[in-house]
Amino acid sequence: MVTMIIKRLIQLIFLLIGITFIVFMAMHIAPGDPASIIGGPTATQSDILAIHHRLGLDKPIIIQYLDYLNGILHGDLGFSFQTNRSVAQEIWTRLPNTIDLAIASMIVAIIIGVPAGIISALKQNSWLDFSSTTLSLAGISIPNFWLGALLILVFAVNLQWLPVGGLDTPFWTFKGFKEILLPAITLGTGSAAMIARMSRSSMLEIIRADFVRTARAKGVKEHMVIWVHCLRNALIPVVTVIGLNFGGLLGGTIITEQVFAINGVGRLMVESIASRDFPMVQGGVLLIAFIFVIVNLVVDIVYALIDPRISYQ
Amino acid sequence: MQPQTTETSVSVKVSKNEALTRRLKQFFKYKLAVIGLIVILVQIFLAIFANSVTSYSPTVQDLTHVNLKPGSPGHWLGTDNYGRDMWSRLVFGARLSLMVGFSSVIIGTVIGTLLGLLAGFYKFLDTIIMRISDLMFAFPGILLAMLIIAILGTSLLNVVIAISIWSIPSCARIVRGSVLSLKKQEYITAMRALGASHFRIIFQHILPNGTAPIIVFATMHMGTAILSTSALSFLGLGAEPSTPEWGAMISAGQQYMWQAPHLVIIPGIAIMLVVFAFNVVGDALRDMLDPNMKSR
Amino acid sequence: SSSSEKSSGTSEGSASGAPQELTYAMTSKIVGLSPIMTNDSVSTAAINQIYETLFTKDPKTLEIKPLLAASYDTPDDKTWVIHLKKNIKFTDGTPFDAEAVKYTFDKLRDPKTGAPRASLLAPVASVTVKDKYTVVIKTKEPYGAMLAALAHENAAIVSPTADKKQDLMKKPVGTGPFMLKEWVAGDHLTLVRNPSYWQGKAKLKQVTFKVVPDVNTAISMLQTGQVDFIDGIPSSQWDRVNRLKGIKTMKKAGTAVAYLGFNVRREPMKNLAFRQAVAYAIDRKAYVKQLEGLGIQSNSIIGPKVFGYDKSAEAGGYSYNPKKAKQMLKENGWEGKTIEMLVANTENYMKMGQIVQDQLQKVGLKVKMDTMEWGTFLDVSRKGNFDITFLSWSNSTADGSELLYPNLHSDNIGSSNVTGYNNAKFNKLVEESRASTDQNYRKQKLDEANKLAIKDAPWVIMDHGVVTAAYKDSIKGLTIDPTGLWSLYKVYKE
Amino acid sequence: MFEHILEVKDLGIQFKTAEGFLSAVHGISFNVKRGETVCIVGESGCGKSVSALSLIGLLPNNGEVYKGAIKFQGKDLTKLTSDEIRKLRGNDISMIFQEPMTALNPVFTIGYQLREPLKIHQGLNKARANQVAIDLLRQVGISVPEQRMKQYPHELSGGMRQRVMIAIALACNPKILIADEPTTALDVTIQAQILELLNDLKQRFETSVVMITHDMGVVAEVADRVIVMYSGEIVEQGDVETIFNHPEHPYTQGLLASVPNVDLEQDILEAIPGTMPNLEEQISGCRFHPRCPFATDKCRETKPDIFSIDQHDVRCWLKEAEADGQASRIISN
Amino acid sequence: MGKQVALYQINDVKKHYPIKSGLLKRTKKAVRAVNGITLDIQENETLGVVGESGCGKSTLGRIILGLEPLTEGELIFKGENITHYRSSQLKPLKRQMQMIFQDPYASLDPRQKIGPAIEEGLIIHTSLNAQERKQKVIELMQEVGLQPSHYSRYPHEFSGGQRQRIGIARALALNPSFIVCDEAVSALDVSVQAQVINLLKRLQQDYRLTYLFISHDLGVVKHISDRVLVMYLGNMVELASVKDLYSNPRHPYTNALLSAIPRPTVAKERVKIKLQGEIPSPANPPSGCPFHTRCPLAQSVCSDQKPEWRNIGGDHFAACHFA
Ligand SMILES: Nc1ncnc2c1ncn2[C@@H]1O[C@H](COP(=O)(O)OP(=O)(O)OP(=O)(O)O)[C@@H](O)[C@H]1O
Ligand SMILES: Nc1ncnc2c1ncn2[C@@H]1O[C@H](COP(=O)(O)OP(=O)(O)OP(=O)(O)O)[C@@H](O)[C@H]1O
Ligand SMILES: [Mg+2]
Ligand SMILES: [Mg+2]
Repeated sequence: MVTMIIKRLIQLIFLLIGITFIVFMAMHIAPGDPASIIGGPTATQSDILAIHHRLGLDKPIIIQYLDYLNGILHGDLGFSFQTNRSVAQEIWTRLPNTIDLAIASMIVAIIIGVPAGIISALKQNSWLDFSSTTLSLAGISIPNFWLGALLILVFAVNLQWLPVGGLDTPFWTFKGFKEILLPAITLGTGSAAMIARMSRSSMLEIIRADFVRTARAKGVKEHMVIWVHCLRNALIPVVTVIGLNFGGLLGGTIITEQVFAINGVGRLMVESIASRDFPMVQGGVLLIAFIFVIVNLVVDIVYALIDPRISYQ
Repeated sequence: MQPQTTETSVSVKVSKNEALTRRLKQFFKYKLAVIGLIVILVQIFLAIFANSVTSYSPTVQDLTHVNLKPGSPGHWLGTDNYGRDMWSRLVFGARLSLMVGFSSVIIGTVIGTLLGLLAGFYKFLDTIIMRISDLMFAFPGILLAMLIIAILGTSLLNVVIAISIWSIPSCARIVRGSVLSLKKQEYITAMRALGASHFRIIFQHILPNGTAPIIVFATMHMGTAILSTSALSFLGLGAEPSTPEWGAMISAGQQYMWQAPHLVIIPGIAIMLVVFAFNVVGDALRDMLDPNMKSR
Repeated sequence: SSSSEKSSGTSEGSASGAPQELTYAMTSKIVGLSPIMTNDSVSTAAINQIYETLFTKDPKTLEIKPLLAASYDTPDDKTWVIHLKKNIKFTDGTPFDAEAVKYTFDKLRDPKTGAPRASLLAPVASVTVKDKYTVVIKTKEPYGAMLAALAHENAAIVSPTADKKQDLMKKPVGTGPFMLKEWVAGDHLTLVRNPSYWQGKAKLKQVTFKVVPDVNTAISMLQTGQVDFIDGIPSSQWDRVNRLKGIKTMKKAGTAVAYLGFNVRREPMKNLAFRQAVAYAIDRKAYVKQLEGLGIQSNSIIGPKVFGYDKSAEAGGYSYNPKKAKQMLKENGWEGKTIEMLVANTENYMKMGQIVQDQLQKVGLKVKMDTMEWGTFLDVSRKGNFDITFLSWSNSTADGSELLYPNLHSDNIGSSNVTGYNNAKFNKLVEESRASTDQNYRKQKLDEANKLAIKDAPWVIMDHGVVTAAYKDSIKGLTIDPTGLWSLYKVYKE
Repeated sequence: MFEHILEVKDLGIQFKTAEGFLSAVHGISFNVKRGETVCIVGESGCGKSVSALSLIGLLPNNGEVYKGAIKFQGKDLTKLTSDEIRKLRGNDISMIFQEPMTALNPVFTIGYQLREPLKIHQGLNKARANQVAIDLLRQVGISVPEQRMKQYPHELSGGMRQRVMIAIALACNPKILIADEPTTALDVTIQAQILELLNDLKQRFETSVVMITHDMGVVAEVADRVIVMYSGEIVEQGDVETIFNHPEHPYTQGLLASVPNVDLEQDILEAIPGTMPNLEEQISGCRFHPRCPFATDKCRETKPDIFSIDQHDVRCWLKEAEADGQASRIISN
Repeated sequence: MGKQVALYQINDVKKHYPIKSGLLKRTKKAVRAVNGITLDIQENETLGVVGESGCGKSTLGRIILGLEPLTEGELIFKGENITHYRSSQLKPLKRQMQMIFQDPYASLDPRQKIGPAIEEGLIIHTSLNAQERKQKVIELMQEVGLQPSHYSRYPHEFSGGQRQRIGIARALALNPSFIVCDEAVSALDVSVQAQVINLLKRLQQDYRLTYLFISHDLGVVKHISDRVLVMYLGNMVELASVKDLYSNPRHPYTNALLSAIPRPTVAKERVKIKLQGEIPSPANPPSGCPFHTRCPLAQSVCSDQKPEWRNIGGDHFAACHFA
């Protein structure tokens, strides 16, 4: 497993270099010029040329890329075209919010999804199954902005239990918990639905397994049979989905961040794409890729913890 | 010898018919699935006969009758913020949205499944395919879509391509996971003992046994795909904004969420119905494909 | 001024001492706080509280009056001698003087700076310090809009000492009523009042600018009290905001103009008849009605709140007449022709696009609508790859020549003049309006140019903008000028 | 207390299938005494495993007991609540399942799975349960049990897994042990060891054993009594000597004749011609008649009663005469 | 048997599986599943293979069929060295060699009906048309005692014994010349077992088939085999003609095995040789003779020196210092 981890980390380096190249080229090839955005509609041709020069965009693209790569190898992600701040710093201030949000919504998704899936598997084709299925499907078909707005209307505006938006405290504090609850539910429902469906399907397979019968034959209490003997086995495919969704959540926080006025990386990325802030986009993608790969690595390690049969050559 | 053969082949045929009716019976046991199937058929019907079931064009505006609530005379589902008939837009929208959903699910699932099968089966392809999929995954979806559309241009077709590409890595990963465990099964060894080609093993034996997660993925993805068009229209990357398409309708209706909530709710419900229908049919399908479940 | 603060502190209703703090929600992040390096409205809103310009517009009359300047003379039409107020200090303690003005303007003009609004001072030939409190600006040719340019926020004066030492984008130093306390990039910006402001301390102790990208959320926050003040309310939300309890709204005519522009370099947009037909085909009244009153219907390019407007211009345009439009199209064989409409994908442009598309189709044209994201749109529109498009111009100087010159003068084809309109007579009128410093003469020339362009129809005016704001009814003293700017200096909470 | 620790009366089991209800066991009755070993033999698919599962209340979801009673120490198991029967399982009644490979939970250690019944039924703490568990492993012939406790099922060979299953079943010294082909995956030397262990238990704790097996050698070795099943019915039961030395039912006779004998030279094994009928097949008369060399018209038309000869019940018309002469006829339903 | 040409030669074949242990799953040792087997299988003979569970019988079978890459050794089929053949090269050979798998349920695709499952080999290797194939399949099913109506049922709808017969039919479909029968009849009750064994014997006579017959059931092995190989812990311990072996076992392990066979007759007290101790782990085999830890006759030489594999007369081979 150590070799597996080392191997994956080495692959990660190549992956990241590949990503810098693709993002760099794509951003430069895609239409839209950072200078004309910075200049705005009023900018004259000479204004734009001056901005180009200031940003170093007048150099040949290969030189620009090599400069960028060189910077990265020295741990320097460059400076934002827009704000002139260091890219690393800009991302760093927003990253905790996004990670908090992703983790909190993953927790929500798991808390809702796993039990819902299991219950609907246990009561297959009963009304409980029907309603859990229907609810999870509703969960995946409700657009995030709509759900978010609805939650705001009910819990923040009418009941005034929770704040409308903003996130500036870590989510494990009470204030932070209150702040993150609605966004986490908004973002988590989609994954909860996916997790519920996966749990249901894998649970359906597991409860027919022979070892479940063995557990019953030992006189194990029914709830222990389900929550101990079945769950751990059923969790294996669910963990994959959780890993996939977590990656998706990192990139998918945008709308939630927008609706709940959370200053996160997702929003930063969209803003940066819109303003063609190349260094910011490159840095952000690099970071998201990095986290994503690490999350997947963790998922693979968790696999091995859940399922002793899994080994990595 | 001769008469015996014909006899047996007849009996086999009969049992085939029996199997068919038995299958239909099982299918109808899944009441939800029946409802789902009806929903899909109705939507397809509406999509095909959109012209005959509507009395307004889905694109012609009437600025004197905007944001009419559902139940208004002449417009039973109301009108949107340009006075276009919601019912017409919904029905014509079914064409595009179902098309977008279907095609991106099919493209994404077929390619994803293929890559997943290869990655799971051939060790030497595994690292390559999985790292490439990591790479695609690591890109935020919207950026990926923006890049694709920036390179290919704005059109509904490109939206389909973007959404499909977006879904390939997840599908590949899910399929690969099940292939990894399936390929160790004894019956796969048995197939090798028979001298079956890799192609045969992969497509005749591994694939059919790995369908359950693929079905779950594909049916769930149907909804995600249609909703993604909404996210893309939000960025101006979808069809023309006047085109009736559910995702675009939702994103356009967002601004009127408070004033005229039906602009979001109606297409939202339509998407939900589709997702629901495909999922319950998928569930039934999954159960039907599982020989162990047949007797249940 | 300190007495007024006391009185507001003890005034009825706030005996508990309503904290003199205010939170403003904005839809996008502040990019930076250097007036030289930024050019977006959100950053400008904050910069406006921190820095000051030599001249300023009266929020009501839009008349230009001195602010940091004490007075000015124009010994000849290429020379501006500006006398500065004395005893004003930047918040870093350095004095405001002629050196600072020279430094600021030179930095803004320097191509090495790459300032987005360098063109503001493009006509300037040199800036010299005459004495500690007098600067002399020489222009290349007569520049009538000089005062308007100097009243522009991007020409605000920065502290040279601070600029040499630090990045003003992050750590601003100006002479304004507020100064930076804390800034969490992308999330919020907190300003506190400048204790030694030369006009006396502001009443608000602290002001927070919070990023709330979603308007729905911002309104909900206004409702729950997390936010005190929002502006630029979209028409789709206007109704909702007005129905909220404890919230006041404000609406007034602004200087912005939204238009449909023809690419006059292409067939058939080259033809006046075609442009007229399109103008006839568009029911702008219906469009403005869609805006819930947040727009003013007009045929004039120069809007009512902009210098150079004359009521008589309204008569010159082409008002809604679909029959005539149809007929003209038929006569010229343009019926059934497909035209490419380029639309940026923001709410208001999409609305214009969809309505115009439908209306043009009703008179017999086919319209292919290309929507694109703003960054791409800017590139594509500048390259002239369209038949018709929509744009708007928020005229922050409120001066007609600052509208006509960048947008319709042939000098700017390839950059801000996206339609490619090139009319020698029009060019001359605009140049004359810019060259003179005689305001009456300028007004007359602008009116002539305006009427000429209206007739020639490179643009079809969709509407003239309205500025809006919504705030808690405990907020007093807030005014917004037609360019959309506001100052929090006199604002207080009850 | 009771002479018979287990009494099965007219037990019928059916499955709900797509085609409707399918009866797999049509009414079987037998008793098990304290300390007795009963072996069930019969053609594959005749309902042995299903009957065994019903004894412990673990039929597959679609299966149910539709008639009859299973009395354990006088209590009818079919009438107990699920919690009451749970308390018996693994404690008083335990079972070794037919497929040892899949019967252990792959994600828990052997130790965990062994300690579980001890904790549940005897309330032992972890350390104590551990000791008992190690002891059990040693008893079923697993070396270095301390180390095995920490291993996962996939790390053990098939034979070892089967022995772990046996150890789990024996953990709480059950009153009755149901063993469904417990030694099929084992070689004869280990098999002998296990059989000896069962024998030992029987001696020490008076454990009753119901064992299902195909191996007539094993039957001969361990059984006190033998039950022969055919197509969902008991066709013959009696003590082991009688069954082996004087089989009365033609099916039992055929079965014994098919056993390859190590001690004899045979060229061709004698097999019963034909195959067992499907469950859904309606057969009039005796279910064995299509394959029976002695079938009469009566056999084809009427279901045979059970006749008792010596120590020995047989369901066959051919024995009617003998039985009439000798002993009672048990009227079957 | 004498001087026949060997159909299949196996030269010093070894198969080691690496095992990973500990939290970090590092490769520490290897399971020596098969540890040096040299064997000639003659045409038309039945070679029985017996031994304890886990001694490498199935692994040997898989190696012979090329289903498992070997660690060491040589495989020669009909004079052709096939050790390093790629799967495409092996394909024509697979038609001649078949295997009946130990676990019939696991070796059937749960989603394939049994008719098509049996047919599969015919599709791969023959050019018969659908009609002919189906006819052949139905003949085969009848031969092994399945009914034609079973054609379109799924494997789970059969009992253990029926599944095993499906596996047998599948292996026979291609008329192979060599079949590895891995516990081919163990799940069958004795009467069906008898039917199947009779079938296998008849086919052998009719088509000159060769069997490698792996089983735990020494009675069956005795009945069907010509020669018997006894394995212990991946090693060969004894090989002789069936008569010789059963009447005159020379290796102590063989002796213990034979004495432990349960006899299907009641009330005959026999002396069983009880083996002491546990089977050693194949990952950690004992030094010297692998059996010495449990051998009742073990001496010090046994733990020091690995006994040689030698002919102790009349084609009777054994690996014991004292045989
Ligand atoms: N879940 C089920 N649904 C339907 N039929 C079933 C089910 N389980 C078993 N059966 C049927 O019940 C009959 C008895 O099965 P059982 O498993 O008891 O056989 P068995 O005597 O144990 O056979 P073997 O010796 O092969 O294990 C078989 O014909 C089988 O097909
Ligand atoms: N894929 C594998 N990975 C690791 N070890 C294995 C693998 N397959 C088999 N083994 C080990 O190799 C040894 C021999 O296994 P094999 O299946 O050949 O035994 P066998 O003689 O057929 O036993 P049985 O009679 O129980 O079927 C065993 O110790 C087994 O645990
Ligand atoms: Mg059974
Ligand atoms: Mg084996």
